[in-house]
Amino acid sequence: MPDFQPKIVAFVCNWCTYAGADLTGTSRMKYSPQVSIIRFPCTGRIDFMLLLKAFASGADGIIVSGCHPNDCHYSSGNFHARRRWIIFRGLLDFLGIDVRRVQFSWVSAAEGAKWAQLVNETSERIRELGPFAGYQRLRGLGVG
Amino acid sequence: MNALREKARELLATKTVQVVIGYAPGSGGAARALFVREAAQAGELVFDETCLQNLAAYLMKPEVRRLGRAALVARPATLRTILQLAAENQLAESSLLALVPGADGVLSLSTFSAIEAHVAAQDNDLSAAEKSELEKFAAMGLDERREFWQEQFSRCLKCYACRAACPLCYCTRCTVECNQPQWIPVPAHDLGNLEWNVMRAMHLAGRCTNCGDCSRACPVGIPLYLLNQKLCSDVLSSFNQRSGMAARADHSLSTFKPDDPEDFIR
Amino acid sequence: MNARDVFKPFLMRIEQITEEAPDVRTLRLVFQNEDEGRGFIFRTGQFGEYSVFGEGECTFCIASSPTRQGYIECTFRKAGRVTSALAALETNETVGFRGPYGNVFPIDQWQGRNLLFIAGGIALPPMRSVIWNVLDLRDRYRDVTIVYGARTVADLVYKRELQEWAGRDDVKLVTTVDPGGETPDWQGEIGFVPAVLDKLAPASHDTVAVVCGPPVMIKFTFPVLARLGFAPGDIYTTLENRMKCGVGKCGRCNTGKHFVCKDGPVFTFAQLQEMPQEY
Amino acid sequence: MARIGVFICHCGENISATVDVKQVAAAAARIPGVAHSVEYKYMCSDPGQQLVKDAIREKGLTGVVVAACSPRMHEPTFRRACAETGLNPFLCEMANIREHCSWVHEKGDATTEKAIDIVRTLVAKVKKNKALQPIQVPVTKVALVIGGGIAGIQASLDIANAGHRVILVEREPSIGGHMSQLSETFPTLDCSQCILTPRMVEVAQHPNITLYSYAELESLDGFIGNFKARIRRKARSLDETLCTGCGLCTQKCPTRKIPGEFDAGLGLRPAIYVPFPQAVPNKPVIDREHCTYYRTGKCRLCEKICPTQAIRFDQLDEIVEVEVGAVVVATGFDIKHGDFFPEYGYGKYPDVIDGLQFERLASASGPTLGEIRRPSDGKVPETVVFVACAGSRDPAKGIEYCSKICCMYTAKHAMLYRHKVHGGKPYVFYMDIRAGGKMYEEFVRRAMEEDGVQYVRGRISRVFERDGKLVVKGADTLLGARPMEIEADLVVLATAAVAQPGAEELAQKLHVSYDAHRFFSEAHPKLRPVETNTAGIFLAGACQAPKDIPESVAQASGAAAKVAALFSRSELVREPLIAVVDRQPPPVYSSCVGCFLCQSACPYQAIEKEEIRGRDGQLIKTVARVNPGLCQGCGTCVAFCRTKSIDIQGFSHEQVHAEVLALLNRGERDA
Amino acid sequence: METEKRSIQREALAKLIEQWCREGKRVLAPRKSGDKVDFDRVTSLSEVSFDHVQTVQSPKSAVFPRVEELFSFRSADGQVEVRDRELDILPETVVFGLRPCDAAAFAALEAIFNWDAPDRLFTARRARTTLVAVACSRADEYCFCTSVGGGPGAVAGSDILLTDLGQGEFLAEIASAKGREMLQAADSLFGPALDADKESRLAKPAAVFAADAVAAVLAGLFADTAFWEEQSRRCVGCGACAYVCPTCACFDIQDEGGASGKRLRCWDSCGFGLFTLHTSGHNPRPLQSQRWRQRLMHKFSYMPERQGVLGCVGCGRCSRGCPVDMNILEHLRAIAEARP
Repeated sequence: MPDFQPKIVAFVCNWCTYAGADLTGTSRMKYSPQVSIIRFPCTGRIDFMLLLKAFASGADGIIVSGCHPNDCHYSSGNFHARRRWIIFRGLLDFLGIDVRRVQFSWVSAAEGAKWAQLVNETSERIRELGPFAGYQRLRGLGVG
Repeated sequence: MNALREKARELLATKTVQVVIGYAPGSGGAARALFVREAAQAGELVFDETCLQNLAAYLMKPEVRRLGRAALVARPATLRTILQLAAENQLAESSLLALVPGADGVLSLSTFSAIEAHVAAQDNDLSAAEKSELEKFAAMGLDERREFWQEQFSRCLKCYACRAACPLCYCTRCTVECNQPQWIPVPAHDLGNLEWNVMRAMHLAGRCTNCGDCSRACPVGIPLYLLNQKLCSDVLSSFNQRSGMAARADHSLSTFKPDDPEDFIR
Repeated sequence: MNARDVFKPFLMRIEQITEEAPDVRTLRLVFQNEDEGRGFIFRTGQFGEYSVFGEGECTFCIASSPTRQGYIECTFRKAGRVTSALAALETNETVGFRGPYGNVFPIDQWQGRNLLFIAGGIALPPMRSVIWNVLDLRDRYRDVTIVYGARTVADLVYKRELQEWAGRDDVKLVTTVDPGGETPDWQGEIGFVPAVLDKLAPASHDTVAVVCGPPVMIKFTFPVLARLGFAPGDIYTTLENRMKCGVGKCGRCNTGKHFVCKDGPVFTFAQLQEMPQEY
Repeated sequence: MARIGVFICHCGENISATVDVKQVAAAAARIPGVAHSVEYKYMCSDPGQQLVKDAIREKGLTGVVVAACSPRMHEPTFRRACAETGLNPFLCEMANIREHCSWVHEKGDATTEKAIDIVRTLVAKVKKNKALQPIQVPVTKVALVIGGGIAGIQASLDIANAGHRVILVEREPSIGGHMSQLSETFPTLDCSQCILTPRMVEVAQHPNITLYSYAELESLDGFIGNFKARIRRKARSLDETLCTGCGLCTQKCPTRKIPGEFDAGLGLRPAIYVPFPQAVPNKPVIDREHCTYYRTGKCRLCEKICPTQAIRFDQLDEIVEVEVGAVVVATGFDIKHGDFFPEYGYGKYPDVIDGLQFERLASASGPTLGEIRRPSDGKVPETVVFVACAGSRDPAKGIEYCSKICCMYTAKHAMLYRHKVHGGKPYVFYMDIRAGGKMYEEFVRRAMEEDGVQYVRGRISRVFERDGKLVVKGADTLLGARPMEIEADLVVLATAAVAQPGAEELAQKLHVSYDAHRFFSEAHPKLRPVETNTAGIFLAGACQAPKDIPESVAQASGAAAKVAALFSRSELVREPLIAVVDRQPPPVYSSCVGCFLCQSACPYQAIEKEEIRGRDGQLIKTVARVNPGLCQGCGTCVAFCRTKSIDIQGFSHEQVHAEVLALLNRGERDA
Repeated sequence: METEKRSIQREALAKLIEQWCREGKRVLAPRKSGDKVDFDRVTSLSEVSFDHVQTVQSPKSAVFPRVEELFSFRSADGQVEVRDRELDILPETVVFGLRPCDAAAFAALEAIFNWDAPDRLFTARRARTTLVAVACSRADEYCFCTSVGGGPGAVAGSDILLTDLGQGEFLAEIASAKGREMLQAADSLFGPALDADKESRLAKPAAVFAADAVAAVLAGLFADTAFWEEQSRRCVGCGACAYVCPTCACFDIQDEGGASGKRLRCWDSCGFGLFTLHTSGHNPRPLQSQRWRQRLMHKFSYMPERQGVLGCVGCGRCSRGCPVDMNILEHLRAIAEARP
């Protein structure tokens, strides 16, 4: 599907990945414009419900990114997030929801290049997977 | 069974407890919960393989709490539920004792530490059959799993019987009842049903003691136990933790280890 | 003929927004379709379902008097999803309205009698409709007394109208705030409504009392009125049970066999004494 | 009634070169709730800010979105501009269309579309923003310093000299800590007590310092600026106000053969004692465990002899409550003792000793008055084997880390031995020499080259006794792992530096976190090394990790500087971006069910239990409450709350939910 | 209308279903899936289960779906356009194989939805729905239709009632104009009336209580808190009973899809704790015992008095579906026996 431009939402923490993405900008590295960022104080703040909401609202892919282990501005928010995602991923997979559509990563404030690469690779993968039609169909109501 | 009745009589006669929550024969050959408040009524108590309900759910009901101290006839999962509820600050040690019917009489566990010791000695693993069912699921293709659950969830009525039967769903305001923002659609349509069931499973991860009451409660027969067993199994394999093993906080999802697995994180 | 769906709201334009108190505001609504407006008749005491499209419906009484034609008003406190959305709307935006529903204050029967209105907090709106209704027909009634209390001075709603009533010599207005809720320049009473009422001791002879307020206020006001000699049949109130449909179907508002949405919301104390305590 | 203003910045050409800003402005104007939408060359310039301010005033804006650079750059700028007009600064958000858009994408429709998406997202957010007030926390300008070793002393003096009151709590009868036990210090070999005791006296005499020796922290509640500490002053069995420190009692005490803690068990002390002659305070304490009177009910000799009648046998522990604004934890370290090294015969052979014991042997004030004599028979050892890394860097022993100070003090010990025993043969078994530090490498080299200390690279496997000698078996790994056997008279183990035995308990009292080895955790390993995760509690010295004296002192001064900075204002002003727990009027009170999963998730121990009681005092429910002094606003608790009862200001459920929907619902009207 | 008696063979029945499908009708019938039987869309007789006692869910969703769009709306620049549901596209539906009790339940739904202001969507769906019931040859311990005025072979409510006479033969009783229309459209598939003993083919559930006796007792039982607490102690407050009930019709109204979305009606239950919760936090029915009382009172006291129809048809689904065995029959018997 060459014309397909996926919608990807990135949930990122303010201190590492948001700053890392800022660095991508200041370094003028280019990446795919299909990804937009929503800023959170910490990955620990990111409720799994928001990921569901993103898919339900038509996201084809999701990036969740924060500070590397031990680098969390709040010391352990990312560790809590990591546990949450371990369980959440397992559950989605069990339900037959393709977890390749959710990319988790640690991108530090210094990793501007990693951010660009992550976005490009994720966009490419989502583009290959195509629109998340299976999930988006759920939005239509089963009104008999 | 006689030992159980005898014990119930004694506990009520000595006013050690004000109510014994146990099982009585119910409709359709199944057992049902019985609240024995008079020693004379203790003869109605039974305990056999039909007695499946996790009676700990009643410990969270204000109407039952008002009756006073309770003796609860407990199955293995019930004991773990009691500990999990205690770890979540929901139960006072003085509010209950657990009665565990066994081959040689009835064990009366009146402290959390006694329950902990008992639970530590019992088999808390998923059964071989449960494990192999999970393995069967893991072996299925992604689409096959999706179709399976889509069909299951399409039947969900959002009657919340799973939630009502679950002793750990004691929240007085469930996420599904939060509407600012509206996290989960109220109507029982496909999206609402999926989000409801994912949310419930996530909220039980690391807390569910695999009593199976959600599945038994579901009027349309959705195998909710599969979700919970999957998460129990993941919590164990990823964090080496089990819910309901101790009456103090040891929550697998609000704690962490620096070296938790992260092979999926780039 | 394809009858109008009972669930289909009239489209209303917000003509005016009045800030009444913190988080409390009044919307003046006019029918977008003039024909619908012309055919619309309501009487005091009735309520409606107001909706913000995309957020849902909520139930309020019609706070304006039927004597003031061409618009209806509602007053609400921003609390839940719908009221928050309602509070976010601007003039000229659209809200939905279904109604009028429910029974009415029998003001025709009250002709020639004294009227005592007792209200607390955000429960003044249903009372405001009936107060303006009788004031607009002032010569049909004898003494009109209004006792109104709120938690704090800021929480008093309809401040401009309170001033107007206070300035009229054919209305006796007593306002009060809860202890601690007064401001340094507060001229009114300080105390809870039942206590103030007790002190005021209005004559019960040939007087109709209308009481609107939170359940706890109502609970303590009835005994005071009884002591003052009011007959249960002469005490009116409105019940505010939760509703969804407003037309006797959704199953929410029942108190016993009574549909608050159909048989109410206006009940006399005499009726309430016969009804189960489910409100 | 949202009236949002959107201000789109060209940033010169930084944004407008790739984003069609006019189109963005036009699209923003169409978003429901947007009352004003303009673009401008440099929004952050004075005229740009004026544009924002004027629009707020003229259009009565209720919220502002500045679409420009990263909020990390100019959010404070624009929030300040809003505040100047009277608009609450937290009703201003920035849409990052530069770093996250114009700079990273090529010019084109997709880039402009994305800029519009970002603006729409932030407009949706700002509509749900609430006016927030900064949190003001009063600060009690008194510091509590726990631990009276060199780190605690330094921190106390620095804070006191900055003009603030200090309460110094020391567990032992005297301050001084491990440093007071040392003989000389590396790399200068100056006398430890000579440099320490003046500082100790300064503490005792400083008008701003209240010293509670022989005291321990009982509990600590509260939060930054507002802690309440309860301190247990253990019964000295003595009225300190009467005692003159004349020392008569300690001389006359009949119970004299108690191994002294100060001499690391090598010397003896009486039951009523002052740990060492230069102790501060110089007041004795009765060791009730050994005192004849306490054991038998008879004696009371000290009482009889005391010229000021200061002895108080019936004295009880006393609890002192103090209010402090900051806490410096300087509880130091311990070393591994006892049966931790059975293979080295430690504890079995009296002549296998640890480094601290050697310090006492080498100290002029020690049990041997500074002569190196071995404990068993008082003989001057002819051969001494020093074993570095005894326990440290040994995963098998459960101590993976390097104790950091041993290389240096072992070199010092070997040198001191050579200086005192001229014909003595010192051997040092080591794994690596870690001598990073000013003059450190030179110091070790001096030991090897000038003092003839024999360094052998290798681990020793065993120490056993043979014919009155300690046979040290090891291998020299530099010489092809050649097995070695040395017959020694004294073996000195540089045992691992470990956390104090009570560290865990103390950490729990303080609500600070600690690592796997029970050393206290700093807030950030690089950038916040003296802070803990609990605001207002700072770390100094070896309680955080093994450290030498200069490092401990430096960290102590660092902690003191942090405290002084905190005390520089009488009120602490913090951004209100913190979590709050739902509260409602009765009968609901709060939607919180009190499961307290949030409590175990909070990195800052900011979540407290609040008991809600009815008018009759009956407990209605126990619910969570966020302590605004402790919360740092990470929001981890928010994501855990099943009832959505905790929310975080600035990143609330409604805000982020609205952002997600707005971002994805391109072209649709958001509700 | 006089009931007309005809017969139909199993093969003809199969053809009849096929014919309905060809006519574009939606045919809902009991279908077995796992160990449960429930209504589902079918296209052939072979999919239909006959040997079950009762389905898990009732057929009420044919006229009262668990989620239904009331209307849709579009918003732009503060202006809203409301679009009615198009009634013409609602499907013509045949509910086949429902039990006589289920057929009787439609009268109760009718009473709830149309006792006062007519409900447009319900009415439209009901008009497009034909009920072809199958009489019960078996009953179980949960069935009590005979206590509430029904019976395993009762015709009332059905458009056509079939009774299995064995050997692939069914008695067909045509009981309404709709039924007659259906017959006329496929007259050749029906045979003449048979001289068969219908009664002998029917289950014989015993009448356990008299509904009017229950109503009489309930009238004085409201305030007996202890009685209701005792009855409801086991109840966990879910909505299973209401959702499987053929007459329960409490609903909620919800908007979805943002400002250009839909207003939906969806099932709700008086058993839920938050059902009656006021915004202020006040709850008229805070206790499960009060909610249980409401459920029974509504069906057996308020509905007969206000709408002139009993709110229960004795299908027993709530008892079968209850996770904690709140057997309604037992409780009704206890009520009937509570007072003279």
